[in-house]
Amino acid sequence: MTELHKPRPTGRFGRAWDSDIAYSFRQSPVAVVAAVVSLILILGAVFAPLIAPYDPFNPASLNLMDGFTPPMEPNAFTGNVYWLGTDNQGRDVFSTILYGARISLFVGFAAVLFAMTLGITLGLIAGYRGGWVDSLLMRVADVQLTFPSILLALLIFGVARGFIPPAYREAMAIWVLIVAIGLSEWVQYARVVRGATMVEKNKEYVQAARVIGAHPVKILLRHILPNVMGPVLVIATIGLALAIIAEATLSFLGVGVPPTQPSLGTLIRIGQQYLFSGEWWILLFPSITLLALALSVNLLGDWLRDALNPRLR
Amino acid sequence: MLAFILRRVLQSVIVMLTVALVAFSLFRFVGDPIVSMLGQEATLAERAALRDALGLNDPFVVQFFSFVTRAISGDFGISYRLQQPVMELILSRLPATLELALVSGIAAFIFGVGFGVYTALRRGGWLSSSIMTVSLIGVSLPTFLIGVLLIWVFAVELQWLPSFGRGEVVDLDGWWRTGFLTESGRMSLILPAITLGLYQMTLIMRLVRAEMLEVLRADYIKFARARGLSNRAVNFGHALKNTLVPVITITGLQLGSIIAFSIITETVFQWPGVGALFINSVRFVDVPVMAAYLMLIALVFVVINLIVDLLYYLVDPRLRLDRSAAGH
Amino acid sequence: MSAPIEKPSEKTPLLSVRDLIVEFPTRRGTLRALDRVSFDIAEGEVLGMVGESGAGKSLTGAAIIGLLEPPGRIAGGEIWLRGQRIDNLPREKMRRIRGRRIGMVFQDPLTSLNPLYTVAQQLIETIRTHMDVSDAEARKRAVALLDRVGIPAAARRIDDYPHHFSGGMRQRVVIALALCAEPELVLADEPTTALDVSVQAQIIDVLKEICAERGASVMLITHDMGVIAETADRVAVLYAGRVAEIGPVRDVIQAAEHPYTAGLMGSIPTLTQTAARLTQIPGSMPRLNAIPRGCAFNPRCPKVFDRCRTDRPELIDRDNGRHVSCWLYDSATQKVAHD
Amino acid sequence: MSIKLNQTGVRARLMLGAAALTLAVAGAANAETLRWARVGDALTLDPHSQNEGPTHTLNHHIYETLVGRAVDGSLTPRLATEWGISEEDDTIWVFQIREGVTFHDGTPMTAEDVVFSLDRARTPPSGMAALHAAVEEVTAVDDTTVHVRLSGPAPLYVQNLTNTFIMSKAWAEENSIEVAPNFAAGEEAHSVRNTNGTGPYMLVERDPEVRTVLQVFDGHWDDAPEVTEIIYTPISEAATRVAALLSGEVDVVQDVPVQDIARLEQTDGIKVVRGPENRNIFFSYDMTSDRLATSDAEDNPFAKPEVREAMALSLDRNAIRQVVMRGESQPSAAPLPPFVNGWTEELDAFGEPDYARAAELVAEAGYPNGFTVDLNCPNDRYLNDEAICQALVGMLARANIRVNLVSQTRSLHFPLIENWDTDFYMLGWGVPTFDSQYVFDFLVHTREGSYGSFNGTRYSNPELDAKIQSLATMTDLEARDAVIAEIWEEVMEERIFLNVHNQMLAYAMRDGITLDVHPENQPRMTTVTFD
Repeated sequence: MTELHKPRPTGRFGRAWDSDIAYSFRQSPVAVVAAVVSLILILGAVFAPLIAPYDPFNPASLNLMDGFTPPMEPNAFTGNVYWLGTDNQGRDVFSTILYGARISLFVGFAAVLFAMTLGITLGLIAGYRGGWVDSLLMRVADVQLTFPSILLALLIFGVARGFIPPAYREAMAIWVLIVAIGLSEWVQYARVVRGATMVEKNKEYVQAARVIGAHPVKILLRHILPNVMGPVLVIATIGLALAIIAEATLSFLGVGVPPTQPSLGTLIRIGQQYLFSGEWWILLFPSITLLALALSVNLLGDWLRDALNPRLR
Repeated sequence: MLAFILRRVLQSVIVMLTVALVAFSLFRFVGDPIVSMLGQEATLAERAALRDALGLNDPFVVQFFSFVTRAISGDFGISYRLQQPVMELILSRLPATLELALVSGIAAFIFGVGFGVYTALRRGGWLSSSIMTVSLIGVSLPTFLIGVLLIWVFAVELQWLPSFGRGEVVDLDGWWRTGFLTESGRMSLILPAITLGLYQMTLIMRLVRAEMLEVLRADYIKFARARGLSNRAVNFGHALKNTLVPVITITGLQLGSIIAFSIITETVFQWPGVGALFINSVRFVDVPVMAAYLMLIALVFVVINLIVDLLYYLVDPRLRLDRSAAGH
Repeated sequence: MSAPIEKPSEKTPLLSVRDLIVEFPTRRGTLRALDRVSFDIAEGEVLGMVGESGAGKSLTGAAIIGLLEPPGRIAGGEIWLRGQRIDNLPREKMRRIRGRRIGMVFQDPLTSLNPLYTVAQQLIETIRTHMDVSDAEARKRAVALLDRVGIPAAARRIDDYPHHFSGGMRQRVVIALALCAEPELVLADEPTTALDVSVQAQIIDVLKEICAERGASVMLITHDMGVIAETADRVAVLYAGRVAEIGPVRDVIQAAEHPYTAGLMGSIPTLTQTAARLTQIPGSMPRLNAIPRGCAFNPRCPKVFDRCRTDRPELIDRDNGRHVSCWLYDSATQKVAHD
Repeated sequence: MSIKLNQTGVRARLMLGAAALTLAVAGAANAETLRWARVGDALTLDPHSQNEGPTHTLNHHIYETLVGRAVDGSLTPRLATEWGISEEDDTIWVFQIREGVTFHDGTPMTAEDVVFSLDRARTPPSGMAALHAAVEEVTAVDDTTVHVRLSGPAPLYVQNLTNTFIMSKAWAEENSIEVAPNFAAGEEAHSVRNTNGTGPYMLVERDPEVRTVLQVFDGHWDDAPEVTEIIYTPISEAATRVAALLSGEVDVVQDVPVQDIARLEQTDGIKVVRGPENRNIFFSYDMTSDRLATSDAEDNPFAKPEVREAMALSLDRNAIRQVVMRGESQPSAAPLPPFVNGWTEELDAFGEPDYARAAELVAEAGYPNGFTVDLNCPNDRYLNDEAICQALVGMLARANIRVNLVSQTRSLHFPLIENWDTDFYMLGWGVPTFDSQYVFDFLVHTREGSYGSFNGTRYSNPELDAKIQSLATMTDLEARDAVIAEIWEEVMEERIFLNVHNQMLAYAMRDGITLDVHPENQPRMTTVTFD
């Protein structure tokens, strides 16, 4: 035909760069900005110990008299200057945000991973086995979907408090949080995976694999799972943002990570107390960070959803 | 049909019992009500006596059995904290929560469907992109912060709207106090309703958009266009109606979460509903109220599920066949 | 020497497509899915349109009825409906033509009907969109039409939902819907492909009869030569977005002129195997982004020669009412061959 | 109506609405409505069911006690005009009952009602029973004289009466509430939402945790208060509470967050009054067990005097006051407010922090690398409780004591102390009797019987216990004060408490209102005056 065809790039990176998904990404300024923001925040969180000027999680390094220092102004007592000011404990807000984002992201990623593992496993089982196993799992999923997630998280927290000895409660708090948030999110994955599994399992290649006696687990992992990773990835992205916000909400209700190692949500809960008293920076900067993080992850999820849906291209 | 209803009722009973069991076993871990109930001067013997009187020393099974048997007759005991019958307490707070949930739910649904349809039909337009992005703010900030910010802007700085409570309420027949009939009641609803509804609106909007995009590519939509039906008829008569089937299910199921999220909204706005009652009860370890609240949520779940099923049944003729076939 | 060109009919054709070009802009450049497609459909005529998947049959239909899916667009050419140019009409005017003057039948009756509306609702809505009749009148017409397309107890069943009907019955409903506003032209895009073999012939018969009754022309899109042979007056063969050959159906089947058509005819007796591959010719149809220079068919053509690889053949009007785009029939080529 | 309509929009309308209501109900020419908000509601309106601050605060407006407590902590006559220990028998307290007092239902109050009320208050399950544990018998000698006979001499018994309300015997009998409501009864007592007191206000509307409306009682014996109507609203969220005042939706706010005091003071039309509260905030620890459950130390570090001294040296009370409390606290070393009997300036004296010396002491105690321990802290009970704990964590870290902070809601926190499930905890303590004995009884005495229920330290000193017990019956107040001083000396020597500060109270209100801070955080709206 009369068209000019650009030469196909070579090399792994070149091919990745040239793929449809990468192209759609480059074409979407929103996605690019969102990705850059997320990346900066994630890198900042991961490398917080290297970037942060202070270690806000080390109580010995804190001087209470540094508390409530406004941004870029010297503290009235100590004369110390902090970029984004300090909070009520004299913690450098900038450093605390980095470390807090680390906690929030950890909780978010771990909760998503947990929900994903659980959801995919149950979805595969339900879809592949069918019958009463399927009915049971989906009924549980229905109940779970209606039972409000915060309430569920509160209850799980209550249970955990009963089972975990007091000495370990603080250390376990973050894991309890992860399980609580994860448990309230698994249903979506399970539904998507179950649906896809039911479609795929009747396809010829799966039937063929069955006939030659391939182990069901192998069939599920090798053949069916790759087919559902697209939608799962989309749910996971949005789920990450959701989990980060859920963690913040729970901290408002008084369940969550210890205040000596605050997450972004805990920082906002603390900063919220200073909305009227004039220490705006304690609330503003963590809120902006959380908003930027959740918003950009959500936008990425949006873009991914559209980009992975072949019918919308 | 009868078999279907019976099956649903049976399932509902099982769900309620499960919730009761789970909830009840949890209460042993939420704290010790005795400390809150007795003052600091109470002696250890007094504490033990009260614990005994409340049956807190009975075996778990005994406590649970007595709870369930009494709950069946609507008797959830008396609040440890407010010393009122729990049932009466919850019923007196329920109107506030239901009015709030209703208003925010309806607003969320109307705006969610409206924006969802718009953004689906104008995919790629700058306005729909903006709506999509801005709406995300609703799910990218914790609810409590949104509430506090709204109070700050609209109650403190602008002084347009009240910051707390329900305003003047009007008592209807003594069993339902409504805030709809007074101006202060309606004004008081605005901020909490926005706070509570924002998240749901975003959810519904995205759901509608996704479903609508899906439906717009369906063959019957193409066929409708090929028959020369007007855009209006195609988009709203055909596409929207089909979109709404799954949307109704999911938003219906979300109603439960509206009521749960009202815990936060009600706390922030001092809204006198069951959510605030619950969270105060948790702090005080007011076990009877907590138990009744969870049972209420379970009941709401069961009822909503039933309603959603019936709605589905009304909207989607295909189910009528399946269901009636299943019933024979 | 060729005989002087003789038009099959002196009348203006009902539909006239001239040099239609449909393009899809993509990130790697623009794909040309239809390339200068031209054909006519006469009043009351059934034109079969055949070709492999991706040859551009359905796109042609979509372009005519003005429902190309974005980003696809008409990049050139003209479409005339009874002397009125319709490819550049404003959206609203085009909408009034759809259903009223051009009806369309889709492939899959299971998905063509909105499951949430009764058959009556969908029929009446369509009739009343185009005709100024009362609800009752529209309903009367709808019942009559359903009866005509072979729905038993139409008056009662009209209030049923689509899912109450079998596949074959649903396709009858679809036909009724396509015809309910009495269009002059019906585009039937693979109307039987999704149906059970046992009912395919009935549906084709119904479609053909009812169109004949009303004097509507039909453009029957299919990859099934068997159906064409039984139904169509003339046939157009598409290959890679271009018309390879057009002619009266008997002539084309019995003596295909284009080498591609000749190969295609091998797939006629395939009532049982509708998705048959064109096995007679080695290779497969090129992708849209890799259409070779010259004749699109040249890499597979058993009779290929130099010119086929460099120049694209235009439709050559053969004197027998047939058109073929192949250098074999170019006067220059033939002259050379004679010399 | 004299409510200032200095705001526009909703606020004006809201206030008009409230004012109109007032007019309709009171019909008085000079009706003054006061809209009053605080963090939580009274748990019940029953006068004896709960011994709890907010409950008493509201009930003080509806019911009255025999003696009142003035803002300076002194006792004032209320339903009793005079009181004293009987000259014949030092185990008997004599009360002269005020004449001409009527209940809200119009019936006159008699000595019989007083006897009935005191009996009701001392009978379990009344929440006030502990305060009247020593009472053997209450009798009406004549229409205006009541005798309370105790098990022994009780020179300070009258101090226990400031929150014991007098109710109508006839009304109680009529409504079957002769005893204070029992939680286990399974039904609501009439007195939970209905009242019949002698107080300055009558109950008009009661919607627990939502709204309570009180109307001035015309038949009250005392001078009529300026406030004729009280609308009482609990607002649990601090930010919302402050917002409600800033937006003009309430007139008086209790429980003002310390960080908002400065801002409120600077706001036009709003003022803040403050004063000391009868409540101390301190840390305490298990100094007796062989090992700590949450520590990595092989023994019990808190058992070692060096460690306790090191902790005292690490606590920077002034920094906590300055930063955490925004200047709104009185740093102090002993767990008793200055207006409590037994307080001396020396007791409350403390030095500057010395982290180097503190770390040395920890090393000397046998922990060259320090040790770890959990600190249990409530996060919804005291002013900035969690933030104070956090600050302590930082300070102790400098002395090489690595503290893991466990902060949780009060219903989970306090059982830990009650059940000895904590090694190291925060506690706040008020002294409603205004006497040191109260502190000793609950916090210092070995835990046994009615003693030591909040002694989470496991500290047990029989010698000290004997002294503490002797206080209850000593009538020679001078000798008694000497014993108190001895006990304090020992307690401070042993460093049983790591005291932080006395809490300060702040009430914020719109300009034009005068209301003094009450040391027990029980403001009386009868004392409100308008400019």
